[in-house]
Amino acid sequence: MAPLLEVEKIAAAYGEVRALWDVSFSVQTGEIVTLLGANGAGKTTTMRVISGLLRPLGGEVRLGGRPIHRLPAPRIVASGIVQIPEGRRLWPRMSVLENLELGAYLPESRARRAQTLDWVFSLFPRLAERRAQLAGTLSGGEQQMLAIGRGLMSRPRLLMLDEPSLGLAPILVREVFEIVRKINAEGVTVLLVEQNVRQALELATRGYVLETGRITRSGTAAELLQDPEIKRAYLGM
Amino acid sequence: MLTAPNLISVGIAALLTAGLYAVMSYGLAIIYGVMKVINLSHAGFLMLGAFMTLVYFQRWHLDPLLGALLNLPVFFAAGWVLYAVLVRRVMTSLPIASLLLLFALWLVLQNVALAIWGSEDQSIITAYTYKALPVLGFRIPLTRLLVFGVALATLGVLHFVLGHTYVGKALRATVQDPQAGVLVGIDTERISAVAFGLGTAFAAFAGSLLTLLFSFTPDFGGPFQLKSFTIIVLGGLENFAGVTVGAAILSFVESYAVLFMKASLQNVIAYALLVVALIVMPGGVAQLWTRSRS
Amino acid sequence: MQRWLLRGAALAIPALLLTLATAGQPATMPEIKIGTVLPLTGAFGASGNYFKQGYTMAIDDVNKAGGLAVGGQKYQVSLTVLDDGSDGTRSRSLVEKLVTDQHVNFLLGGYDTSLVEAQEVVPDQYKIPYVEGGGAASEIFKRGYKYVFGTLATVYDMGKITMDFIAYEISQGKLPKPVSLAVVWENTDHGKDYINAVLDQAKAHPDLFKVVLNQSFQLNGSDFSPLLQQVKASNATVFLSDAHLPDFITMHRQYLQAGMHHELVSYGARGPDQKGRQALGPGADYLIAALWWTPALKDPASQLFTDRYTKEYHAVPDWFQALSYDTARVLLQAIRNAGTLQGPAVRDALARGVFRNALVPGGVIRFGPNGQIAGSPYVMVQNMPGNTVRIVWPRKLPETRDAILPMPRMQ
Amino acid sequence: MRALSARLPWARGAPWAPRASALAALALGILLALVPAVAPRDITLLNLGFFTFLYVAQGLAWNVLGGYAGYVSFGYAAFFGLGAYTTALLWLAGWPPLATYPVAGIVAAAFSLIVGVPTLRLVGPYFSIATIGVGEAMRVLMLNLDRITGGASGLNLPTAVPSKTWFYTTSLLFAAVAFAVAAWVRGSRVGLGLMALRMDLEAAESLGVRTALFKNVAHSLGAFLVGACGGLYATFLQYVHPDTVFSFTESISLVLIALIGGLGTVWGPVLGAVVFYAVQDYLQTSYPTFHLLVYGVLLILILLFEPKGLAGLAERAWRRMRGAPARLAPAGPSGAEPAAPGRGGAG
Amino acid sequence: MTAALALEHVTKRFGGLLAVSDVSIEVAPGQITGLIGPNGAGKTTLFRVISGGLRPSAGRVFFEGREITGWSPHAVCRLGVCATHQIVRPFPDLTVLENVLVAAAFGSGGRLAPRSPRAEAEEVLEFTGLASRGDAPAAALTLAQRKRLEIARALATRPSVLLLDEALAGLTPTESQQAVALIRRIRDRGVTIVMIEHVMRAVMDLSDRVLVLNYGRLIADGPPRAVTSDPQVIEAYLGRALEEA
Repeated sequence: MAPLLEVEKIAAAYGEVRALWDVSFSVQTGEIVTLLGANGAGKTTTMRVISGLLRPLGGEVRLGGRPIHRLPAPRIVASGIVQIPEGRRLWPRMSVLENLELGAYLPESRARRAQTLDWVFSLFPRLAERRAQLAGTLSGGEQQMLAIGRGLMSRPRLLMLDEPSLGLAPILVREVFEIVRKINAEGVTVLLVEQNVRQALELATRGYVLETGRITRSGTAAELLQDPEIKRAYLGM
Repeated sequence: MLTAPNLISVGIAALLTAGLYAVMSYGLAIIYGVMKVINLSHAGFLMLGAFMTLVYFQRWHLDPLLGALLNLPVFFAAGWVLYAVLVRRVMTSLPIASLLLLFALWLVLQNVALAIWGSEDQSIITAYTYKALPVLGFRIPLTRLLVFGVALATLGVLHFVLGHTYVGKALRATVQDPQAGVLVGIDTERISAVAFGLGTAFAAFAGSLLTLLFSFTPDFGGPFQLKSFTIIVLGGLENFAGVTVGAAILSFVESYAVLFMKASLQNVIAYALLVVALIVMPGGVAQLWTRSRS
Repeated sequence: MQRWLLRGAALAIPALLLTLATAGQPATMPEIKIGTVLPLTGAFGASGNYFKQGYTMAIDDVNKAGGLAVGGQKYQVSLTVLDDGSDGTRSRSLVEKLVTDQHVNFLLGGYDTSLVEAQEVVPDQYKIPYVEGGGAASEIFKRGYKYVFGTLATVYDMGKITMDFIAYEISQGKLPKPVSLAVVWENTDHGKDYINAVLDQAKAHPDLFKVVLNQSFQLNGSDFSPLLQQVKASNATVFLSDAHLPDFITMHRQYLQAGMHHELVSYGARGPDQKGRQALGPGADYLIAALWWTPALKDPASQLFTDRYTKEYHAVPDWFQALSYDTARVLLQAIRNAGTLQGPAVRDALARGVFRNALVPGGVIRFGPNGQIAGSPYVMVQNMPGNTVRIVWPRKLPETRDAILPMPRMQ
Repeated sequence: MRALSARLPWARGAPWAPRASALAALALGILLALVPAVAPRDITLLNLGFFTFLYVAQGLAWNVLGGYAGYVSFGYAAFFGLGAYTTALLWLAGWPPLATYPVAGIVAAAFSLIVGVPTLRLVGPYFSIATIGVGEAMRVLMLNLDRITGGASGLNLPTAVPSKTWFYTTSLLFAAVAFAVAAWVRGSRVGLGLMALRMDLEAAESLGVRTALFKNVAHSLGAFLVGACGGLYATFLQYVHPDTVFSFTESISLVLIALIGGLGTVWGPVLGAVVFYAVQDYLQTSYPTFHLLVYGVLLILILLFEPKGLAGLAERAWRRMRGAPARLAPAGPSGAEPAAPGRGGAG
Repeated sequence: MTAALALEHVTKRFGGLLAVSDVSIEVAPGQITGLIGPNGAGKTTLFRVISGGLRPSAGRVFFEGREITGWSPHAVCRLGVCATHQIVRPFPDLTVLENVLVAAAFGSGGRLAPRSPRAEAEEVLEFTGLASRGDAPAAALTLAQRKRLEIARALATRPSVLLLDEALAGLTPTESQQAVALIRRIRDRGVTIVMIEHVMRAVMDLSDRVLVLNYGRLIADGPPRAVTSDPQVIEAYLGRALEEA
């Protein structure tokens, strides 16, 4: 079976500044795959290429075998990929419910909105309680949940999470990861970018290490967890 | 002269004016919110809206209120087209470029109108132009009341559209964070077109309502545009609900201030409020009670 | 270094274009060039266009009659009209341009006091006679210019005549004695002249007049309701307002909408204007106005002009067209009288001349030593239902009738 | 202020370029100064020169803050008006006009500080909106200060005025001074600071640029020059009226001049003013009713097709002629390429 | 000896968020201090509090014994504390030389007495290896060159204290090594350096002392080896395993 997502030799740049050289990896249906790497290694850039926010200079991105790297961002969402951006980027002056509803903006997902909403509320009961509250007034953890919930509203096949643990207290990080696991169990494939290496690898099935715009290592989570190079890269030991 | 009934009737007049002010500023606020550009052609569309109302009125004896409604789709389309062929092209360059482009557009609109209708004062008289309703012992001009009512109704509709339709929500979302919009599949380019269309439509709509109260020429619109700036700045620029508050503040301050100063200084109030509001409360009046957000 | 050359070329090209564009076409028959700068656009655009009509009619008259005979030679008369967009700076520099670039022999004035004031420095510098019918503030004629002549009686006189009329009506028992007046005026020279006249008269006759409100407002205001609230609160019997056309329309509409009523309402020279009547409909009925001219004047010259104008433009003329027509005719007559195209000679002809057969009430135009029209040829009229007017003052004119006072309330 | 005036050897690549620019300006200036000698009676030409130079001077003055620092003001009419009225009042009090111009400049500059200190803290478009408010408020205020400004009557000034040649020459001198100031600022430390803060205010600040000070210096420098121009204008017109000298049209003219010519360049406002005034003059005479329409369309075309103005166009043409590829437009949000004539050839 | 830089109980709050919480540090002159911590730990906020971009909610900041709390950035810079930015922000339309010239002309606060700003700028370009690109517009530089330019600009202000915010992020290993060498040479000139860095190897190689920030708090302070073996640090970095939590 073809992998759900195949990234093949993509290269990208911001203006004249090259950010990705030659990145290839794949994600199988049902997996949680994590992209590891230091700041500036190109993790977010890779995500932006996949979600169509940044046009690659070369290479291909395929979803279920279909090339998507030339599609505009909204079409990529429609095809089943959603990115939960770093820093959540909610609409602070809109209610929780409105944020969620807009997650199902595309006509395809609009039709199933009520059902999806029930599902999201079952995953995040706290959001259900606060549905009328403005997103800007939620706590950090709640905001992260809302961001994930908003992403789920489009019923994605692939959920891309960019640093979901950023700025959250450890207990909340745990909670968020717990939910990611649950979402995955319900059939959503997950691509996770994390700084929190150990937790990411606890959660993921496989991982890739990105260094200065190139994939330098890959393996199962267990392999990477044992890899001394990972420790070296992160702690300089 | 500061008798109680006098103060009250000034208050009523101010309230009625506030409705008009709000309607005439909404278009500016929507365009600013989504595109972050001050629409200097706003006055042009106010004026053109008024002239189109005149055309409907003369050709088909269409009441200005109906003319206002007809203007909505007509100018929505016009705004959309203008966005697509003109405005879109400068949105990516300097902010000043879009500002000046819209200024140039105003110049063009003004002079096209001049070529078509000449510079004479035009006005529309309807059966109810001079009618008035007694309310609690105060005489309220029917046109003002109508304009106020229509303004309220439109604001209601607008709030409904912004709050309860997908396009409206997408529009608000784009105002707050366009990038996040892209991530859920909102086509920001299209939303910008919608915003420019809506902004234009509302300007023209307000222009139609103005014909019930004022005579107009191709030069008409300038002072209203400056007042609209003041209103949306007072309202907080990105806060649609703030527009109504801004309109009320300007209208009340203007109306009552004239009791204490030369009437010929009336416009200074709007200009001074504009500058002071920008400097002292860049977040608009709303920031006074939503300080908490950092 | 070449690119500095290039830049030089860039500088030169527009200048070159300009030269090419302004190279005049040679005339086949001797020509008298008359130039005028009018506000065809901008705040005074409408009135500016009326002035253009009046000037054009007068000049067409002589051209159709085979040209203007000056010193035994027939001349074709041409009129160059430039638009200043109601802007003073542009107005002034364009007038100078007419003289220095278009080489006009004579100048006709612009419209509105402020623009005339900007223009009037030019004529003396070049000794080009300048006749205007668009600025009536006395300030224009206080600067001692020798080549500037005005056919409009002062606004001060307008205020004074209005007060005379009110005094007469008091004497007839149609208005209470003393009568209380609410006066608002636009913050321009025009308005200042008006309020000064009203205040002077009120001071001279404290037994007749009591000014209970005196407020100025800004030209081209958009909303007069706060001002009108004050007028209402002043409980005056008579409401006087000196306003330009757009402000008059806006203000009186708001006045009527507010359900206000006074025994006598006058907007200075506004009221019988066709645009005003169209804009206000029955709302303009019974307004009193002081005018330099009205189509209701029954003298033959006025009647003839009204007919001709109506035929040509399919509209009833207002004082704008009549006064500009008169203004141009006075200038043409002075040229004829002088028998030469020399500026100083024509100036003297203007200063000395008595121009009969004019449209202004009384039919005679003569200039005082300061260049402004002598005497105060005004009529007071009252709008009547059915878009007609009635002359109500001065009493000596044969067509004068009694005014309907107090004004009936609008239905 | 000594530190500020420390001149920097600042051009690169082609060290002759600024010198060539200065030489060209000098040659042009001398050439233009000879015009009255050649055609002393051509009043049209002298007037055209007077107004064009007046606009050149003001465009250059506006460009110091608007172009170099990127703070687009729609309120310079306030400075122009204050300058005009200062000269008017002093002239009426018996001063010779020439002596009043520095005072006119100082009054305008002082006012620019009062307005600038609070408003220059606003960013980009907000500053622009605020200046519209300030400009219009000044106009209406002045209309109501009858005692000082003559209110809506304006002020009639002495009728004895200098000759057309005098006006032409003085105006040319003003333009020359403005050019020298603009070119000096651009090549000096001040200009460097202004351009840095335009491109990135925070970065400039963190590298030690006193941004608030520099913005105000640029603002008052521009105000001083525009105020002096207002004074000269009042002398020429012999009549000042608030609606005329404080008009929004005056404010917008300066923006248009800089924009047409090329924001932030030294030669841009020169070209811009020539085209602005000459084209306007031509259109006004040829199409009295349509000149503004034509003007609006022209403006839209410039904005759509040559956002860098005539200076950009000239530069492009020059490159094309030399066969060099046009430099990639910088992508950053600051956009406007400040390429001065002095550095274009080397790029 | 006075500390080059001293923070006393510095706290910075954004609305409800505590970005920096009661941090007290003294930095000795001439040292390289590494400031590490997970994303969002408050490192950059701390830098901005020092360099004047942000006024602390509480606490005081000293430079060579002089209080500089709440000074504006330009004043702090001219006094001798200069910060580079995590996201490089060269002036895009200026050339590389001009970029550095801005810093030399404005930021030096008179510390380059005998030299002209231009000479200083050229010297700095030479020192940072950018001399050959002096005439290139800054917009045309590669990321590595931009990072270098960012450092060059800061250096041209002749700082006593240099705050480097992720100067190595995004560089290839070779570029990274070059940058490390450059930073070392800067230290050798006597400049006190505080650097935020994620590239651990570089931090370990360069730093005389490492500070670790987590959730706005200082959780470790000491020589590199000691810090990296601190279990609290390992937990902050690699995260506690889920089941242990």
